[in-house]
Amino acid sequence: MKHVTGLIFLAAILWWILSGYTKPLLISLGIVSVLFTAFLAHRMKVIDDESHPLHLSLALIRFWGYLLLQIVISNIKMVIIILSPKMDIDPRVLRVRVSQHGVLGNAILGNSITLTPGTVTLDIGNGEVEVHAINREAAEDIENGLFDQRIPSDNGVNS
Amino acid sequence: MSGLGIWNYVIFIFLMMAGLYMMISSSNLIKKIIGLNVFQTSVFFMYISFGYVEGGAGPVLTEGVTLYTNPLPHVLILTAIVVGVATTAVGLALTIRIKESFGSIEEDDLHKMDPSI
Amino acid sequence: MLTHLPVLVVLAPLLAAPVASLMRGAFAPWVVATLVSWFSLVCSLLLLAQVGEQGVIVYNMGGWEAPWGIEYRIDFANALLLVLITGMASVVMPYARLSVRQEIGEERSPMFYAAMLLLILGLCGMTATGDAFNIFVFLEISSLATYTLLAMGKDRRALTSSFSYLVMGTIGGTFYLIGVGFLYVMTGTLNIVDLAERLPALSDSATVRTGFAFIVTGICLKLALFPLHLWLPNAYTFAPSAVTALIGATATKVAVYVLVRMIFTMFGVEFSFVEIPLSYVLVPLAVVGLLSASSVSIMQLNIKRMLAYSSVAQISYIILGIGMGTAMGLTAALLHVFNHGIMKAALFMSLGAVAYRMGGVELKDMNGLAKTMPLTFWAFVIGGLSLIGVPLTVGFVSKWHLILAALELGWWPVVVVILVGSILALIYIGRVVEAGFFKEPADNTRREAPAGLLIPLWILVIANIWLGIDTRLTVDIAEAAAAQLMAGGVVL
Amino acid sequence: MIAAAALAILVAMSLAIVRALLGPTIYDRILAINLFGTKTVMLITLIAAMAGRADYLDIALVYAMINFIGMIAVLKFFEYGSLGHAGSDGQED
Amino acid sequence: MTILDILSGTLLLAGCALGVIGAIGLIRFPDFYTRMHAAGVTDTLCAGLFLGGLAIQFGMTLASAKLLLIFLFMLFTCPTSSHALAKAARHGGLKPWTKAGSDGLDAMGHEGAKSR
Amino acid sequence: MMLAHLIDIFLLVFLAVISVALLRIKDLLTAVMIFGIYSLTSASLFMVLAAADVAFTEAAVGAGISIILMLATLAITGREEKIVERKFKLLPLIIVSITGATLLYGIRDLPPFGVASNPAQVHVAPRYIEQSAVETDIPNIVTSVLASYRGFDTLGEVVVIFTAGIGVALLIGRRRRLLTAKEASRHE
Amino acid sequence: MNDHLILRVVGKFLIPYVMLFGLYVQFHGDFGPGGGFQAGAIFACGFVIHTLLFGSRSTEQIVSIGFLRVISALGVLVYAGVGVASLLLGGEFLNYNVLAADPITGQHIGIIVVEFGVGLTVASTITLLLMIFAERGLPS
Repeated sequence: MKHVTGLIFLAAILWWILSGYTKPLLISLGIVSVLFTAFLAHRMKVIDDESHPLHLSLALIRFWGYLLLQIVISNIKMVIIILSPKMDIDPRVLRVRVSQHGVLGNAILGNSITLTPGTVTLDIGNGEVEVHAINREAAEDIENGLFDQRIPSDNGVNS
Repeated sequence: MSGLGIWNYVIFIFLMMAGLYMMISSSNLIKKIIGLNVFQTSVFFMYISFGYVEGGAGPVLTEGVTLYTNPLPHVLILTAIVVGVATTAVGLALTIRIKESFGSIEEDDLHKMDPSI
Repeated sequence: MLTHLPVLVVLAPLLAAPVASLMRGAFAPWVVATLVSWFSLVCSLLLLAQVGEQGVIVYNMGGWEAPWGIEYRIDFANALLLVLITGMASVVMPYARLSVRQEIGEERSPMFYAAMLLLILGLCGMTATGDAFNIFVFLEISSLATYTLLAMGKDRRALTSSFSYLVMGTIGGTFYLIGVGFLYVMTGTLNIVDLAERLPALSDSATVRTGFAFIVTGICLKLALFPLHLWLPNAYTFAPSAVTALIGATATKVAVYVLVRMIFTMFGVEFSFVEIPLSYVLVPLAVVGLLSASSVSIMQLNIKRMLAYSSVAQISYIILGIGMGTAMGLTAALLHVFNHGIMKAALFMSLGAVAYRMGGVELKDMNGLAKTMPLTFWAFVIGGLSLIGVPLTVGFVSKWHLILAALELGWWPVVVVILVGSILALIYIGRVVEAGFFKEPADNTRREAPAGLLIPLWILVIANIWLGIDTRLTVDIAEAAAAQLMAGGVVL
Repeated sequence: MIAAAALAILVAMSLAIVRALLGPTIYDRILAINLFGTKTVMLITLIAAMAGRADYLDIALVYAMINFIGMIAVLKFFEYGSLGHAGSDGQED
Repeated sequence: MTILDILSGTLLLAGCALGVIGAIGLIRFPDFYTRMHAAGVTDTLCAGLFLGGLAIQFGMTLASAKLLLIFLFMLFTCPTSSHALAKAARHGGLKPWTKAGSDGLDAMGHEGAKSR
Repeated sequence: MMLAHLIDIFLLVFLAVISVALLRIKDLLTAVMIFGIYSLTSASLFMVLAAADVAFTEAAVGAGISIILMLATLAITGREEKIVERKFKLLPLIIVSITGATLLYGIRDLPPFGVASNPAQVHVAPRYIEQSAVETDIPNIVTSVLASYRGFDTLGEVVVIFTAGIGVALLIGRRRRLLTAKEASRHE
Repeated sequence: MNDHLILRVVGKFLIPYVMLFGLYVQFHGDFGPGGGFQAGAIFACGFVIHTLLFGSRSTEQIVSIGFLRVISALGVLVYAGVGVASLLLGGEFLNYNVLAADPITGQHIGIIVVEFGVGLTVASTITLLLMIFAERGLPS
């Protein structure tokens, strides 16, 4: 029920952002729509800890800030690589053991690795992540557990 | 713009012809359907260009705007797009059936199997 | 309620199709489909009477008057066509029950009948509407239903033929759309009558001429005029019997009607036949098509295919009449539209009855049919005679008018061609009749088709003879319709 | 400013098309198409800004969505050869 | 030219520059995986900067909220689809390009699973 | 306004290049993907031409749904177009050339592009623009024309979609529902 | 190996919002671009994602093919029903003016209901199409 409430809350915000009308008809249609969506989503069983990690909200927001910084830094690195006349690339594939973060944590980890240029997640699961790195430096970042420690852990909730 | 306008139409015609050519010369049925879509889409461009008014706003009434583009072609093309998708769906369903019963979706192959096709 | 007749014709199948598609079993949807086609037939007959009393009927959809909204505009020509469509539907639907049960199966029946209703809906809509774009919408409804129905045949070649029709049909529809677009950009309207008022002033414009060319070509693809007919024979041959009967009798005819509407009402006789010498295109194509399709027809072993080619030939007669560009020619064309519909439906239905018993319609299946299935066979013979144009059948009436129209113009060679066409028809029908009378059947037991197939079939056969003898009804209406059409849309 | 931005987006789109046509592998093409899609989203937002119409942004949102769905569909196609396959992780884990 | 205009222009241009550079990378890089780094990934920041710049132009209205929404959506979907594609390529057996005569990679380009 | 022209030119060139590419590509999956670009580009073009509703529809219905259906079809039929020794087909080329020439002839007399006094802009459409606020009180003129003035067209359109659903269900719909016990229990 | 983990999480998160977006487009077609067709397609995209993530069998547990067919027929009937209602109230077919005492209110009611019918048919038919296509491709 917690998740459904969370969904309804987020959905109401979404509706408000999208619509922005205050006519009574549209407001009531909005309420109906949000409830209907929540009903369908409940029926589809797509709202759970995986998709609506309410218990991690705060940790997630903190993590996003950190992630944003990393994205900017590595984008700059990427730009330098692309624009340098002699492309300094030495791509490699590596498998790295990561701590257990649960399904959601793994998903966030995977996407974070992908989001920072220089590394792309090829596969993730079973406590291992397979990463394609564009050069040694990027590879070392991952090997040193760039995100690993900061992922909001989801342990005990899933898998 | 008038010179540019003509070039617009010329390119639409080029697209139309590319689509039509794909439709009638491709041997592969899916390519034919893609050609069909290209052909129809270019006709849609033509219609929308017909209703275009330089500097006109999109046809949603707004305060202080007097010049709008012509809404009628938009309405017609909305209909036509849906028709195009419906045709595509039926065509693809036929393609699947043809693949299942003949084992090929190449018109040349089908023709070899049965000259009357 | 009588003022709403124009929309009721279309509305009945429109409401019935979704309902029928949801039913279970084969019987309930069949009942719905049959009743609805009868209801539509009644509506169209009433409409025809109404047109006779009060002239052209105009119905504004949504209450918006003509150039802004969509109007339905019924005159003699559409009323006649509506009667043809709904009449054929009313006869084919009862007939369909047995053949569909055999060829389609119970499980898919509800959707099959829904598709039939959608086909009828599309054809009626195309006929009744007075809006050039609305024609396109309904054209596509009927086309989509046709593609599906044609593919329901048991032979796997039904699929490929349906696909090639889909490609050709879409090209035709899109060409029509291009043409309408060109007219729209020059006039700003989509209403046929409104267009008719505005086009004469623009007759010099290259754009309008191109629009004309695209509209005519697009429709000719749909009606299978000679070099554009390649999709038709296979499509008819492999489709289920009931579908062939309905489509063979109505679909191409409605396309002919649209062509007539475009040429005569929208562009006007002046533009179509004087400014653009349409006769020089249509008449040679019709002549070549007539002779070649009839000749090809003679060589066919599959009777359904033979009739399909004969359809191409018969369409050529109609185009010949239209190509003359005179009231007489147009009368003959409209008559033949109606009459050919009746006789082709009878022929395809009798073939369907043969297929029901014999499992095939090859020439060898016809051997000794006079003994084994006499009623079916005689129905075929009468339909065949009508196709040839023997007096006392409907085929004679329309051919006679066609010849008169040709004579009026002094086109002697065309008369000869028409006669040659009849002789060719005699040959290909004769082959079947010969097989039926003189060849020994593989199995001599008598196994007449069931009454469910025979009764609708014989209703049509009787109509063939009745309307062949009592020509007043059809000829009068066709003449009135031709007069209205020749006057163009402006005068209405 | 806006013009420069539009030009930059269009150039990026052109380069994406070049890559989509050159290939060499199907993955390269899809990658290029994905890039093209995101650039289209940006182009649409730009057009919306030019027209000063907030409601046009809905269209950009639809684009982004279609792009994403297309990608999942392609992945599904590659991995299972069928779009309706439940995959090795269905509802249950 | 207010300070907001300058800010928005800077963001826009930075975003666009990033987009173009990403596209150049798409052309220049030698194989699929490296291209993926260039393109699939610069995309997010590029879109972020760009949308941010536009949002400033729209001002504090619902339109800006919508732009934020688009950005969030892309933030979720872009890396996901990049990853999906990379994974598909990986499973499809596409071999990563390596620096010529590179250091002992196996057939699949593995460096061998290292534990950290 | 020059900016719109710039975007317009670019998009048109994209479309032309893509259509040529589509003709030449052998791999069907690539063709479908490239067609996806074509659809999305065309939707952008609609945006440039101020037809937001059409762009919306083309993006959602045209691009999205067609592509997914095509992919689903490819999953069944296989993705390679068979490489046959291409016999040069003259007839299609002739047909296409004639059609193209006719169209080129036809655009000679077209009214100038984008001018507000063109016949199409002064006859029927002004009523929609001027009166729809009074007659229907709906700000989006496209919606009011679509649903009210030309509501019958739209009814036809809905029927078209319905027909497509019926057609596809008839052609490739499953005959009998076969859910194994495992799958039925799976969703518990 | 736990396949497509990232995809699954993101997809599951997005589905409800995609559907809500579809509903938003449905009801705001009067004010900006959008309307029944677009809304139907977008709403159907929610099911499309579900099918892609969890397979068509699993989507069928949520909306069965039979149910979708009912809805798609219902949409047509809703649209035509508005027309019939206006017939019965003494107007022409689809003349919404007669639906309420005041023509403008009548137009509003008519347009909203009609668009709703469009949305029903389009959403259900597109989902139906996808499910039929996807199911056909399943290995038997």
